[in-house]
Parts: sequence; C-alpha cells; structure tokens
Amino acid sequence: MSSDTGRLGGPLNSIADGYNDRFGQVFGELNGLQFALIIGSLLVLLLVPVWAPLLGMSGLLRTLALASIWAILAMGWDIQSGYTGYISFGHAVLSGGAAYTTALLIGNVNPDLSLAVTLPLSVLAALTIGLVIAVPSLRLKGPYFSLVTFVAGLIFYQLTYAFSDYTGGELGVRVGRIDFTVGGFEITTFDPVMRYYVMLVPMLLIAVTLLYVARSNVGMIFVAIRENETAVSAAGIDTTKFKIWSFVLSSIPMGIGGWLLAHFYGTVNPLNFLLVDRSIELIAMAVVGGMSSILGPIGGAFLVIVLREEVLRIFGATGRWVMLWTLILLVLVFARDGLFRKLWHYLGRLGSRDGGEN
Amino acid sequence: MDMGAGAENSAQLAVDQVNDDGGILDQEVELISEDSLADPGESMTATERMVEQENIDVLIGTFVSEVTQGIVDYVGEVDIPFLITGSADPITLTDTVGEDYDQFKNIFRSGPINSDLQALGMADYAEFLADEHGWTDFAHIADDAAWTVPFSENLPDELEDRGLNVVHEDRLAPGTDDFSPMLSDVSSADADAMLRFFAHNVGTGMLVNWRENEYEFGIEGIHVPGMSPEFWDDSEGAALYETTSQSGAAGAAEITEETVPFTEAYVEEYGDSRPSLPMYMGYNSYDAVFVYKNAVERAGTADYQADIDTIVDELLETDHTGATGEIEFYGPDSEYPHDVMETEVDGTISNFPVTQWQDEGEFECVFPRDFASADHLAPDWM
Amino acid sequence: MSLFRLDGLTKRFGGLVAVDDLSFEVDRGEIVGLIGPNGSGKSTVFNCTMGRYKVSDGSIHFDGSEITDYRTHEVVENGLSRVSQESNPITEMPVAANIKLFTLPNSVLAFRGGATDEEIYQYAARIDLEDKLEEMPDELPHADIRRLEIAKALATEPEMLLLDEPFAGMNQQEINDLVDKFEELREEGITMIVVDHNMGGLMKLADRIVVIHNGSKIAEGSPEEIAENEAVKRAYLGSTEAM
Amino acid sequence: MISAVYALIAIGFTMIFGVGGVLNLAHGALIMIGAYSFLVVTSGSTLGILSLPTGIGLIVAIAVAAAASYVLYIGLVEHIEENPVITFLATLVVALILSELFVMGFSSSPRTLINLVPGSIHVEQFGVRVTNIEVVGFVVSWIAIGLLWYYVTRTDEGRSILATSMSERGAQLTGVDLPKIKARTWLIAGAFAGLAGVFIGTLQSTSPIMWLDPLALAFIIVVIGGIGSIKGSIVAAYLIGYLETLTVELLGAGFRGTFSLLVLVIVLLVMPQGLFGREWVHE
Repeated sequence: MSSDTGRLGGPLNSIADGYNDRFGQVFGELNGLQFALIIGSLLVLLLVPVWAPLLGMSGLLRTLALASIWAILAMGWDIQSGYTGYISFGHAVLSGGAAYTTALLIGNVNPDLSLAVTLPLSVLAALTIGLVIAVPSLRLKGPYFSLVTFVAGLIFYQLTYAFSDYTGGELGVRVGRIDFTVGGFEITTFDPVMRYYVMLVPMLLIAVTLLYVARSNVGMIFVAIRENETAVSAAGIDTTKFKIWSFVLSSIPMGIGGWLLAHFYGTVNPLNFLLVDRSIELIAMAVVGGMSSILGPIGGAFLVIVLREEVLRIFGATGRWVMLWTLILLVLVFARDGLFRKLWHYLGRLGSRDGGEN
Repeated sequence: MDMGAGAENSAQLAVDQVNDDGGILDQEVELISEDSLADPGESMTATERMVEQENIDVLIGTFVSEVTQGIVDYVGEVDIPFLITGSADPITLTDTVGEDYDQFKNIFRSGPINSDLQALGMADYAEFLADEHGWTDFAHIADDAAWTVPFSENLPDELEDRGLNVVHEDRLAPGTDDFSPMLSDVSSADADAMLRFFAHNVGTGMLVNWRENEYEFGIEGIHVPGMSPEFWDDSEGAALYETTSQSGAAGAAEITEETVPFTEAYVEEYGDSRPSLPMYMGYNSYDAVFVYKNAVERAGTADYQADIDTIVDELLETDHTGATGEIEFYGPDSEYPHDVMETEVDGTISNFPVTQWQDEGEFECVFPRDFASADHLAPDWM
Repeated sequence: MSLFRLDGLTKRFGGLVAVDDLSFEVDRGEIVGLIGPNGSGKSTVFNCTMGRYKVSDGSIHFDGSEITDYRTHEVVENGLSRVSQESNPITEMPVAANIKLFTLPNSVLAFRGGATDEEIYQYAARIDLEDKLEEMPDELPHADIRRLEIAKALATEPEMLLLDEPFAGMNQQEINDLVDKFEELREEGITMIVVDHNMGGLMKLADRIVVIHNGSKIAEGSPEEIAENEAVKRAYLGSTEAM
Repeated sequence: MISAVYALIAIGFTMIFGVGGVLNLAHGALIMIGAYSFLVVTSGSTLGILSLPTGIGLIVAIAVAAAASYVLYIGLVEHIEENPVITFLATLVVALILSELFVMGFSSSPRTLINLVPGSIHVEQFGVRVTNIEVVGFVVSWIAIGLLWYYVTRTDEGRSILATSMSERGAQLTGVDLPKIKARTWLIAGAFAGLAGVFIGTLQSTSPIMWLDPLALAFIIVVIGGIGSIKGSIVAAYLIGYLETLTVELLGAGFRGTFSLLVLVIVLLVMPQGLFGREWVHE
C-alpha cells in the first residue's frame, strides 16, 4: 500500500508543492494526494459533457447541474452555520427568497427583465432576509437559534400561501430559463450542456471565493466564535459584527443559488424552494460532506444529489427517499465529521507518511 | 398516490389494447411511467429524462397543477405532444397556448374540463339540488389554493344569477386540521348545502365532525381524496353522503358505451390493488392514449421533431368517444385554446358527473340525471 | 491623573448586591492588588469593567474616557485586557493561532493581517511560551495554559492588564517565576490590577492593595498596612479563610 | 377542548428537553405512530384479521408509541445527545424516514380512525355543539396530566425525573441513575404522544404528514410556556388555542399558523425563558 502511494506520491507532491508555494498561504496547503483529488475532481466535472454520453449517461448532465446548484447552497450554509456554529435550520428561506424575488419581478413587473436586473435584486433580497433573520436571532444560542431559524422557514412557507395573489400559491410563478448572449454567442439553459456550465462555473467561482474567506482571518474568527465566543470578544473582536458578516457572506451564495435554481426548474413554488425539507437537505449535504470545510459540502451535495437522482432510483419514488434519509442518519451517527473530511484526513495521513522527506 | 397509480394502470390498459390491435402506425407502443410525487422539481427531472433518454413520443398525465405548471416551459421548448389528463386549472393553457401559440401549440388537455367550465357544471348541479331537495342556500368553502380560484371567482355569482343564495364564503388554509369553527359558521349561516373544493385539505376530520354533530346540510362539491375508491375504508365510512364530481363517475354510470367496459377491464386487471377503480385521471388517461393514437394515425407520423404541426392539426380534429364522454378540443383562437370542450345534455354540462358515497360504500352517479345510477340522498339526519 | 477609575460602581443581580458603591483609582505603571474573601465581588468588578455585565450604577473611566457601557471588544480596543480565571483556549487551534486570534483587526474586510509569525513568537517569548507555539492547547500543562492566557492578553497590546487569580493552581516555583514576569511587564509600562483571594503572591508584587468584602471596599493601602488592618482580618475570619 | 390534547403533546416534548436537553423533533412522528397503531388494530381495512375494540386500540397505541420512543432513545439519541445540533438533525431525519415509510405502508391517502365514542352533545340554547370524542379527549388528557403530576411529585421514581430536570449534575451527585431516568422520561413522553395520536388522528386526520403540525405546535407551546416547564406547557396550550381562534376571526384562516409562529419568534427574542421558565428551579 505505502509503496504504491510512495511511487505515486513523489511526483504528485512536487506538483502540489508548486501550488503550495504560490497559493498555500491563501487556500491552505495540500499534500500530493489531496492535490490530485482536487485536480482530478475538477477535471472530471469540467469534462462531464465529454465522458457522460460515451458512458450512455447523458442524464448526468442534468443531475450534476442540479448538484452544482445545491453545492452552492450547501457552501452558503457552511460559511455561516458550519463555521460559526450558529446552525441555521431555515436557510432555504434565503435561496427561496431570492427565487421568489426573481419570480415576483418576472411575474408581476415585466416578464422580459434581463438577468442584469433580476440577479442583483434577488441576491439583495437574500441579503435582506438574511439580515432580518440574523440581527434579532443571533443573540440566541445553540438549539434556540436553530429553533428560531426553523420557525422562520415555516413562516415564509406559509406566507407564500397567504399572499397567493402575488406568489401563485402552490402553483408558483413561471420564470423561464436563462437565455443571454455573450459576444454574439447565445447561451440558453434549454441546452443541457450549456446549462451544465451555467451552473458549474458559478459554483466553482463561489467555491474559490469562499475558500479564500474561510482560510483567511475572517474564517479563523468564525471558527473561534463557534469554539469560544467570549474568548473572541476578549480579543477585541466584535462577535456580533462577525456573526452578521457570516450571514452576509452566506446570503450572497444563497441568493445566487436560489436564482440559478429558479431558472433551473423554470418555476418557483413553495414546495421546491421553501418547504422545511429543503433546509434540512442542504444541512444534510453539508454534514455528510463535512461541516466547516467548504469543500466538504460540495462533495456532500454531489454525493446526495447523485444518490437521490441516479443510484437510489432502483428503490422507487418513495423508497429512494427512505434510503437517502437512512444513509444520512447513518452518517450523522457514525461519521458526524463528514465523509469527505474523513477521506481528506486519510489522504493527508497517507500523503505525509510516504512524503515525509518533503 | 392512488390517483397516479390509477392513471398509470389505465394508460397501461389502453396501451395493451392498442398493441393487441396492431399498435400505433404499426409499431408496438411502450408505456414509460414516472412518479412525480406531486413535486414540480421531480416532474421536471422525470420529463427531461423521458424526453431525452427514453425518447418518448407523447407525454400524458400530470395531476397537480403545480406539476403541469412546472413542466410546460420545457415541453413547449421541445415540442413533444403533451396531453394533460389531471389538472384542471384553465391558466395552464390560457397562459401558454393562449399567450404564445407557436411556442406552446403542442399542449392539450383531453380531460377533465377546466375549472371555469367545472364551475358552470357545479352551478348546474346546485340547480339540480334545489330541484331535488329544495336546497337554495349554499355555503362556498375552498382550499386556499390557486386551483380553486376559478370556483371562488365564478361560482357564487353564477349561483346568484340562477336565483340561488350564497349564504357563506370562506377559504381554508392548506393543512387545516380543526374544522369545527368552519362547520359551525356554515351551520349558523343556515346553509342547506356546503359546496367545498378540497384537494390539499383532507376532509376526513371534517366528515367525522359533521356526522357526529348531525349538522343539517349536505356536503357537496369537489373532494379529491374522496375520489379514491378506497376512501370509504380509509374514512371508516365517514364518507357516507358526501359527493364529489369526477370524470368517468367512477364507472358507476354508462356515460358512453366505453365507460363500463373500460371500468370492468380495469377491475379485472388491477382491482386487487390500490386504487381498485381507475379514478378520474385513469379515465382521462385511458382516453388520451386513444386520442393520440387516432391523431397520429391520421397524421401518418409520430415524429414530433419533424412534423409537430401536422400532429397538432390532427389533434385539433379529434372527435373521439371516450370513457369520459365525447372528446373534442377548443380551437386555437377560442377562449380556451386546446382545452377539452364541455358536452351538454338538456342544457346541463354532462362531462362533469357527480358521484355520492352511498350505503355499503358504493359510489353512485347522482348527476346528471340523464345517466345517473341512483338518486341523490340527503343525509338521513336532515 | 489616574489611568483607571471606578466611581461608585454598583452591580445588582435581582435583589442581590454583588458590588456596592465601589470606588478606587489606579495610576499608570502601578500594580494594584484587589483582594477579598470568596464571593466578595472581585470577579464581578472585572466582569463589569470588561463589559460582560451591565453596570447597575456608577461609572468606569479608563485613559480619559468613560467606558462604563462599552462592549467587551470596545474595552479591549481601548487598551484594557483581562486574563480570566478560567482558561479558555480554542482547542482546535495550536498555541500560535490562539495568540494570533488576539492580534486580528476587528474588521470584517481584513482577510489578511494580524501578527506575523515573528511577532507571535515575540508575544510568546515575553511569557516564556515560545517553545510551545506548535502545540495544541490540550497537550499543555496547566501552568503553560495559564501562560497562554497571558500571552493572548499581551497580544492585544494592552496598556493595562486585569489579572484574575493568575496564581491559582500553581506551585511556589511557578508563582515566583510569574511574579518576576509581571515585574518585567511593569518595566515595559503595563499597568495591572491583580485579583486574588489571599495576599500570598501579592505582598511582593503589589504597590497598593484594595480589599473588598460583600461588594464594598473595606480597606486600601500598602501591602504592609493591609496585613495589619483589623477590618480586613475580621472579614477573613468571618469567612473562615486564612489570609 | 383540543387544547388539552395539545398540552399532552407539549408536555412530552418539554419533559424530554427538561431531563436530557434534547429537542426531539421526532416527537410528531411518535404521534403518527400512535394513530397508525390504533388504525391497524381496530380497523378491518388494514389487516383483515385484526379488528379489536377501540378501547384496546387506545392501549395498543399508547404502548407502541411508548416503545417506539424508548427504542428511539436507546437506539439512537443516547449515542448522540451530547451534540444538540446533531440530535436536532438526526431526530428530524428520523421523522422524515418514518413519514416516507408510512407512505409506503399505508399510501399517502389520509385515513380516519374509528370513533372511540360516537355521538355529540348539542346545547340548543347556546348553539354549542361538542362531539363526544372531543369531550373524551379533553377528559382523558387531563386524567393523564393529573397522573403525571402525581407521579413526578408524589412518587420517588417520579421525583427523580423532576430532580434531574432541575439539575442534571445535582441529581447525579445524589445517586440518581441518569440513563435510566432519561429512558423512563422518553417512555412517558412516547405514551403521551401515542394517546394524543389517537385523538388527533380521529379529530383531524391520520396521514403520513400528520407529524409536522403537532410538532410545530409543541414547539410554540413549549417555548411560550418555558422550555422544561409542565405548568407552562398547559397554560401556553390554552393560550395558543385561543390565539388561533382569534387570528382566524381577525385576519382570516390563511394566517392561522403564521401568527402563532410569529408570536413564538417574538417570545423567543423578548423573553427566551418563556412564561414559566425555570419554574422547577424555584420549587
């Protein structure tokens, strides 16, 4: 085993060192195997339109596009809940709020509004809702905070019915697909390949941004707040300000993700956007992958969505959910640090054992 | 869900019959079914998968309006013929086919009649109740949901126009679980009958409360869970006397010469599992298979990518005697483009039959009189 | 003018008066001992000063400005830092990161910054912790964890330190070392208030001692004067504690 | 009247939080288990062979829900309870799994339970109608609450539960067998949920989604009454009952649930200890 990886680890480690010299300070250092995992996954994701049809799995384009959106949402949750330890059970409200903003703009203002209008306004809405929830509730701790956010989710869900004149109630609002032109080249999400990249690219950009934040002082302060809030204020740091900042940093990807999801489905409705299950799903993804790591929630999102949409389909429409939730429960009990964190640390140990001389 | 299983079984039955008869355009037909779980997101996935990976030629189904709403944009884009057989909200067609004909011309509803027309049918039914029992005062109660909006907007006025009274109106939040305030409101308004439109709300608790308290009004209207043939058992008999309209009238009446043979064939094949009858979507889905078969055979092609226009033209020419009645479509320039037309007998809408749960847990068709299988019963405590 | 001044400080918890109309001043460069039997309100004074408790009455001044209603981080930004009685390092981070946290700017946009490795080494070196920078807090012996607390406080570049029972749980050798360190810090210009429930470590260290009992000041003076003070002796006898 | 049943649900929920610090989000699922157990043994329509009298059905419902609650604690919660957030999530996931399993087993169509006591009382003068089952639900709930009160204040076993909820460490020092106390609390809470399930299932509906509304309600009641307080739960249950009626009158049915939730949020933010917070500490 170790001789295998030893042969492989050497050259990988030297490439990884090149990366570490340039970016290690910014994004964290990697050993060869970890570096290979990241680059390998990246290549696999970027080349899906090439390999999926060859394997007769072109449906994966859709599944992985959806997974990319959920990865954005799971990361958005992670930078706030995972890092600061203030676990939000109502995060779907942020993405749902963004989606509904798009829906209301398109449905009630002008159906031809361009994304240059709907996207920023939707993100702004997510931000506003995030602050409305965060400012009063961040005084509460532990399960009490979770409870309030959970309830905020229930309230928003019910409001879509109470204001059905605008929101279309259970029917929701049709928002159409994304369709824009860059340099004379039309990009439309009706095309599965283009749609995949329209979802994947923002996901990767958000991942890089959030990794930068998470590995910076800000991320360090978030973790410190989670571990010991009084110690952080004793360090002369305004914890309230940083907790709210975590919500801000979270709201932006949540807003973008909500907007993408709205156009992915083409309709915005309470069931797909605001039901409490949606909040629980994104927490589950983050926890399965490994909370407070940004990369973990991405892995979690892809794992959960691929299981749900592809692998577990053999169990039937309802059975699939039973299996999925059961697997999630098992991870919660037996690997609560997350599967991808476990894998990461395993590669970390493996890589450092045979790459000791580096 | 029972509704979906009934639709799937019925469509399978139709497909089997078509194949026994040589298939469509001499090709064997295969039915591919996906359960949308009444979830628009799931249905999007399923539709895309069926169109892109399974290469289906026609899409039939969708029960809840939000699912229909969720897939119309995609369906319009890929031009696949889509026959709606469940959801009845008129806007799913008026907002699509009616707004941008070229984009959405491939979408039809072969049943049930849309809820604007159902509201008219319901008014006819209320007149029938006035005739039958002297019930002139009605309470209108609806799910606080988009699908009931056509009823809330049209029905009360329609009733007043016909000289009947609407003594109480209310909307109920989905998932309401305490019905006593509503029942006592209806009772203190002295209504003779409550017209209720429930799909999201399940009136079992309400029915128990109604029966135990012997409230002196009938419970009429539309109750989607009450359409299940298993509802009698599910409600432990509390369903007695409640009525609901449903396409196909649960096979209790001979609407056309197709209705009873289809129902019997269904019961023989699937009668032992849930649902033991096709349910309204089953009747509509069964018919839809034949509507499509006839249209593409007249068109001479099922290749929608090459020739959707011909297929659409032939669908518009449909004049089919189905299990639910005579099926014809409204034309592109009418008020309800591509929607199934209502049929009338003696000035009453006839493809909107009403069934009632009567003694021993049997569905009886009580309206329209023309082909009713039993008299409408007022609760025995009234 | 004094650097730090309490003016009629009062803190009530419901009906209970924990600190009752307490006033005293600390001059720049001084080391003042604050002693009293258990439950006399010493820690409450610190908690009020650091903005952890809301003050019921009276005022707190530091370096020319009133800090009575400041929140903890504002007090710290003003140049006050506390080494609390209980050690609370962040166990997920090594010693160096624990110190670094205390040097980070209080700005949500400061993604980079804070002390360099060299500066962190210097902070640690001031309290003899420079060899333990890579270790995790839960691997450290008790005395080193206490040192880490002091290093963290020093990393905020305070003008004045509030030391809450710094000698608790230490042996005589460790106490003596620490007293020497505090002397060095004073040489560097740091003012200190040291809380302890007995006078052991303070006799040599403190310039002046304030004694409180049931939240009120009962004596103030040089260590020698306090040692002879009858009221102080009575207070300690009443609580059956030795001075 | 139904407020008494809500109080029953909330008490179980609050006791579990009181002794273990666990927010059991599967509490609603226990109610569902109670209702379906009753259905299975009393109605000929599920298992043809079994159609026992409703009284026995009630006992079975209580027993099965209590057992399920006990198993949930021993099999799952005991291993993760030191992490409140994981527990929060895991119990919620359990509820979702059970909900899907009930869809598979009984279809998503709602069911009605056979009425324990058919009939109604109609007071003509006041225009008041009450069904017998509501009256029985009210009386039985209060009897159950009374028994619990007797148990936790008058018996040694019960007192140890009360003591634990006041101070886990204190109780441990006095030699209380903590795991046993916790398991017993879960057993009682489960039994209460099972009992409530039969009434909710009859008066409202028995369906695979019936777990969420009672759970949300239990939240609201418990938070407003003060988490861990039995007395608070009872008062808050009635308060919420009236509040909901009032909301329907003033704002319309669409806002019924929303308004209670808003009250919950306000209470949490303004007085997180609730109306009767830490009541047991002072007794």
